[in-house]
Amino acid sequence: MISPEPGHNNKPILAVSSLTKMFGGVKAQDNISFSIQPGIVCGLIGPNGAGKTTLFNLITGIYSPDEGQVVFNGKDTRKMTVDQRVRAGIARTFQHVELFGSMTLLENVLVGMHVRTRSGFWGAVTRLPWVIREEKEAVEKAEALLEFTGLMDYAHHPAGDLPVGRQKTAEIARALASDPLLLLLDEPAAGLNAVETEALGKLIEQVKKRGVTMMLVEHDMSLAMGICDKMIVLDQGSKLAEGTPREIQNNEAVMAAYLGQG
Amino acid sequence: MYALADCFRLKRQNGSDMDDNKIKNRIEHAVFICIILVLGLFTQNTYYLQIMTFIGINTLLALGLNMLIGYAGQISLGHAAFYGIGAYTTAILSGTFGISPWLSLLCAIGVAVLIAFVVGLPTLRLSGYYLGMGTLGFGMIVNILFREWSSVTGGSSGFVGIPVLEAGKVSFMSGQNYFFLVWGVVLGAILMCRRILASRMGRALRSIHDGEKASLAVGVNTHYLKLQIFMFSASLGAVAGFLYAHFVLFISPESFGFMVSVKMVTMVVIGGMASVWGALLGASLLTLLPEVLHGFAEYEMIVFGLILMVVMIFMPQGLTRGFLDMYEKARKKRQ
Amino acid sequence: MQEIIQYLFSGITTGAIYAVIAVGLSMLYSSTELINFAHGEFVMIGAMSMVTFWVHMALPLPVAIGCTLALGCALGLLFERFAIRTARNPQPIVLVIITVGASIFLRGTGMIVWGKDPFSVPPFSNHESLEIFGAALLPQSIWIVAAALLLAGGIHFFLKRTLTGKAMVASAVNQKAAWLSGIPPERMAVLAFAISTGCGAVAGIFIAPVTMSSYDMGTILGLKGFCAAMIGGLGSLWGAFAGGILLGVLESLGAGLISSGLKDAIAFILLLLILYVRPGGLFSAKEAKRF
Amino acid sequence: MGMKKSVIAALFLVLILLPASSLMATSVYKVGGIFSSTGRASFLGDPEKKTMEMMVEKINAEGGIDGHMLEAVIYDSEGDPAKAVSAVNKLIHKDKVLAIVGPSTTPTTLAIVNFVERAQVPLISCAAGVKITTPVKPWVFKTAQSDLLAVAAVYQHMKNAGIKKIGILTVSNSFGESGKMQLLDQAQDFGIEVVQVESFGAKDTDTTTQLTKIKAASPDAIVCWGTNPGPAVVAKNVKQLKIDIPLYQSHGVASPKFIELAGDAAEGIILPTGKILVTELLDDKDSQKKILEGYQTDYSAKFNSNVSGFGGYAFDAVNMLANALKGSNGDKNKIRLALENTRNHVGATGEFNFSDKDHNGLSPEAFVMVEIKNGTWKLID
Repeated sequence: MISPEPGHNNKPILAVSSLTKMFGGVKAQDNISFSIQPGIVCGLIGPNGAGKTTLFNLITGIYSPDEGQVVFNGKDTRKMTVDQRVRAGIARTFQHVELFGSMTLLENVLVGMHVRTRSGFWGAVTRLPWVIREEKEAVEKAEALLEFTGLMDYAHHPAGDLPVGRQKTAEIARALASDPLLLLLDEPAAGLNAVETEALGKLIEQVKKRGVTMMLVEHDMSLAMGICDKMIVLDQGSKLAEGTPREIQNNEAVMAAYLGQG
Repeated sequence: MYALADCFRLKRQNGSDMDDNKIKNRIEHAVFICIILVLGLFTQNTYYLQIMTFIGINTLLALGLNMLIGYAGQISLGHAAFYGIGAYTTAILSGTFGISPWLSLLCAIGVAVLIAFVVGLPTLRLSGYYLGMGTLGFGMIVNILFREWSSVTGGSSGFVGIPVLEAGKVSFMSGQNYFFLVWGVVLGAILMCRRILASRMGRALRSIHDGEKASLAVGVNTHYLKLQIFMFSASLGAVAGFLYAHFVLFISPESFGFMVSVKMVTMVVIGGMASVWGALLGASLLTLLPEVLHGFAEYEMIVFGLILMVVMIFMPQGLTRGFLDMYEKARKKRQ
Repeated sequence: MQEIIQYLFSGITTGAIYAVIAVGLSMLYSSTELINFAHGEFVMIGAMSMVTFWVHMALPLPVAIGCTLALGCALGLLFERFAIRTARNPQPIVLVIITVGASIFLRGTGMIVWGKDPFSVPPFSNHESLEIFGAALLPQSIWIVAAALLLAGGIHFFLKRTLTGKAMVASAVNQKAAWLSGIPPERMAVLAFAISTGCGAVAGIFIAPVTMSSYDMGTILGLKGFCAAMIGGLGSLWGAFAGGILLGVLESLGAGLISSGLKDAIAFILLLLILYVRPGGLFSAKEAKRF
Repeated sequence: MGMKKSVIAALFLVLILLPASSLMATSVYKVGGIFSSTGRASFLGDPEKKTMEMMVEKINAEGGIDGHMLEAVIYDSEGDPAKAVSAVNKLIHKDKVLAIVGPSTTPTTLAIVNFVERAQVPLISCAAGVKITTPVKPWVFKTAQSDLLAVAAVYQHMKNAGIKKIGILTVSNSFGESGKMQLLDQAQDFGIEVVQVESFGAKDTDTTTQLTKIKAASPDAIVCWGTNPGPAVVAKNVKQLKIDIPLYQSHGVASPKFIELAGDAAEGIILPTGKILVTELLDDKDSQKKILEGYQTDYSAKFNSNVSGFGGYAFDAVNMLANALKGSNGDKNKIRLALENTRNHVGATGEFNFSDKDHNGLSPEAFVMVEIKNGTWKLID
């Protein structure tokens, strides 16, 4: 429904400038700036506690920054609430799976579509034709997404009953349901075995083909190196390095940070 | 009955379980309507009709609160306030000012929804025990208002002079008429709740219960949604209050106090959270229990307290879930 | 002027009662994250046991207090063991209903044991009220304030300075980590419960002489205690103490200067204001939980 | 675990199936009773319930009424209007009683008035509220003195004592509120000015704030209108604040329990009471004395405790009902008419003279004023 404005493809989809966030005197984010071009996959790496998830939370609006700004698709997000940002096209997954456990997979994806549908209380009660139509279209779209992610067989299973691997994929399906321009994946491969990790890599490639820009936090370096077009390294709240995977691999500061940490 | 058979036939033809659910719901509604008709038409004894009418009123209360507690996962320990607001609004408007009760019903709903909005706006930002205490405080304040504003509410001696409901030539005085009125409203409320739950709004609501963090992250405006459901649940409370007021024709603050709020929560939790039929079961049990426990006389409180504790300790999901689990287990054992 | 001082004294008397109840509640919350809706009933049991042990059985005062305290702790122990720990799904709402059930059960039991009539208990020390600036202060009020201070101080010392106390706090903060470092969380919970209900009984012991005790006195006292604990900040002992005194004084001033009919409403209006403006309470550093 | 669950399930089934099948005996006169025998108003309901049970037993021992045995079906309202409604319908439609005694409180009575009127079953309430019998409703009677009379008795005493300005302190429940209304309404008739009006909660632990406020308005006397235990707290607080003006209490505390609760602080308190409290002090010529003595002996023998003034309401209600049942052959309208035509019935509470305009039938003489002296009651003329 929403696509990056055509002709502006060199304009970054996400521009973060001098972002700073304090938690009780500790700088969780210290003056971070970077930008991401549309259509790429950007890896976000760094040791534990480097501030990767905090950065995601700042971009999605769970936290508001003390200083600096996040510009998404040309718009300053400072005054936008979490749901307004989702509506604008930012979606995310979580490090620890946060599916709606008691609801079926299909329903999970339908909730993911929340910002793209509009029937409310009165729509639900009256069930006017447009509401029924909207619901039908939503279900069709959700089923298509499940097909796309290879989860169609589980559509009517409670999400909480699925194995972890499927749940991780299901979170991606739910996030895609909001037609995002930017998808933030927080450690999508954590807890997956080798086969699942490989399948995940393929899924991310396919999502990329759909034109969705992605940022992912990942510890599995072989996966990250394989799918990322660009990487940003954080350490103790500040940006350590930025560049192509190859550049990052050869960056001494990054080596030091990782080796120093052990 | 034919409709039922049709449903079964349809079921066999159609595989998808979305439709299966729809059919299951239809069967449930049909059975529910049949039961109401049979009970209403064949019960002659006013006492039993009256008990069933009270069950209906309590079911309405439990249904509304269940949407809030069971589905949205937000506790309210002051819901009797809305029950009272419904009752007092209609009592004052129709009793003191002589406005048609049907008009005062609309006003009662309006007042309750408005108050729910004003109170819910700040209160629903709290959670857990804080939300519990916030709603409890609200309930207490409203109850004190009923008691102290005696020039309008009749104070603690109660409000006398609530008119009998009438629609054309039908007077809702006899047990049977009122029984059907109340259960008609209950049926309407059940349908409404189920429609909401099956809709976009209902899914978002359930998602808050499962994980508010994720729900927020996928773009659900959780605060607004909670507020909406709080208002809906308040309006059902007000309708129940309206029905109570015009049934008993007398109201006093004691009927809407803290213990009534607790009783409402108990109905929801005992019956089974997040289940429409659980609300019905909970309301029935809590209405019938005192009648049954009457035999225990002085020991009634002890037994009541014990039952509450035992059910919650061993079946924290409520009786509906508890019994279903037991049934499943027994079936598995047999296989 | 003289009236205002009298209102303050009255407020402190009532406030100390709320405080001593709030301290027990807060203590339980800080070590188990649980709110016990039956707490008011333990206050009732404390007061009524004083009637039995001191007035009816004519035991010496210290012995009567000891027996009452033992009873309060023992009941708390049983309650924790058989109701709270057996619960399979300790969600807050389930625990709320269990404790509400327990409060009804205890009230019913109280009615059977002590009957429906109220009782009075003589004050601990001489009868004459003290006169300060022309306003009367009851000796028993001083007893109650002292009891509340001692309780808050004692528990504070216990939690912060003794090994068991520290273990209890650790177990509340992170049960798993505490368990890994060799603290048995179950024993900590049972201990916390026994102490908390003991506090409830102490509240009852000291309240009994200023007011009338009956089987149904607990509910409203318990609710006011919650308000006080919330106002001060759940989990903070000194907050609970200060919240209680503040609540009592404001109620008294409100009743004196505005209307006595709205006295009960003051507690709850104050509660709502605090929850809206500063959900963590006046004295708590912790943010109220949002998720 | 499975075992536990099934035991609980079984327990529930038993509970649900428990309602006892009611046996209908033909030659029995069934009468209903609704009292708040537990809950906040149990001090009223408990003695009333016991009295009714005792009376019915006694009437049956004496051969019943016209050869019919009496059977009392009594339910507990717990002081809750909704429970009272439930109970009244059960009595009318399930137990099919001929008449109902109770309930004990004004709100519970008002809640069921519509139902007895509709079903045309005589009701004799034991509650004090004036609203119950004004305006007169054909099927509703009451035996408790209205607070109207109690206030009149108090004011008459004040007038004689030359008291002009009073402060009033009432409990915030229906008893206190009804009392407050009467106190304010009748003040002018007796030339009394109410200078300060305050209230306290039924479970308040302290009332010094309200008393300080009243003291500041410098009245000649204080009237406290409430039921135990609140007024005892008030009495203690008055002593503690050294307020040195007469303290009047209501008939709501007219029981030995009050003296026990208030202790020394009860000394000098003046209150109106039914004669039941001071039976032995009554003049031998007093027509009520013998009846009261009989009631007290029976009650103490059966329940091993002293009577309270409140049980008397049920005593009178059952007696008048028994008289009305005679010759009625179970016809409810005949019972109603017989009740309405009760004249010069000397009961525990006073002398009843019902008419179609007065369904309470008591006169101010139903109250006597007493003062508490040396831990006991002393009659004031």
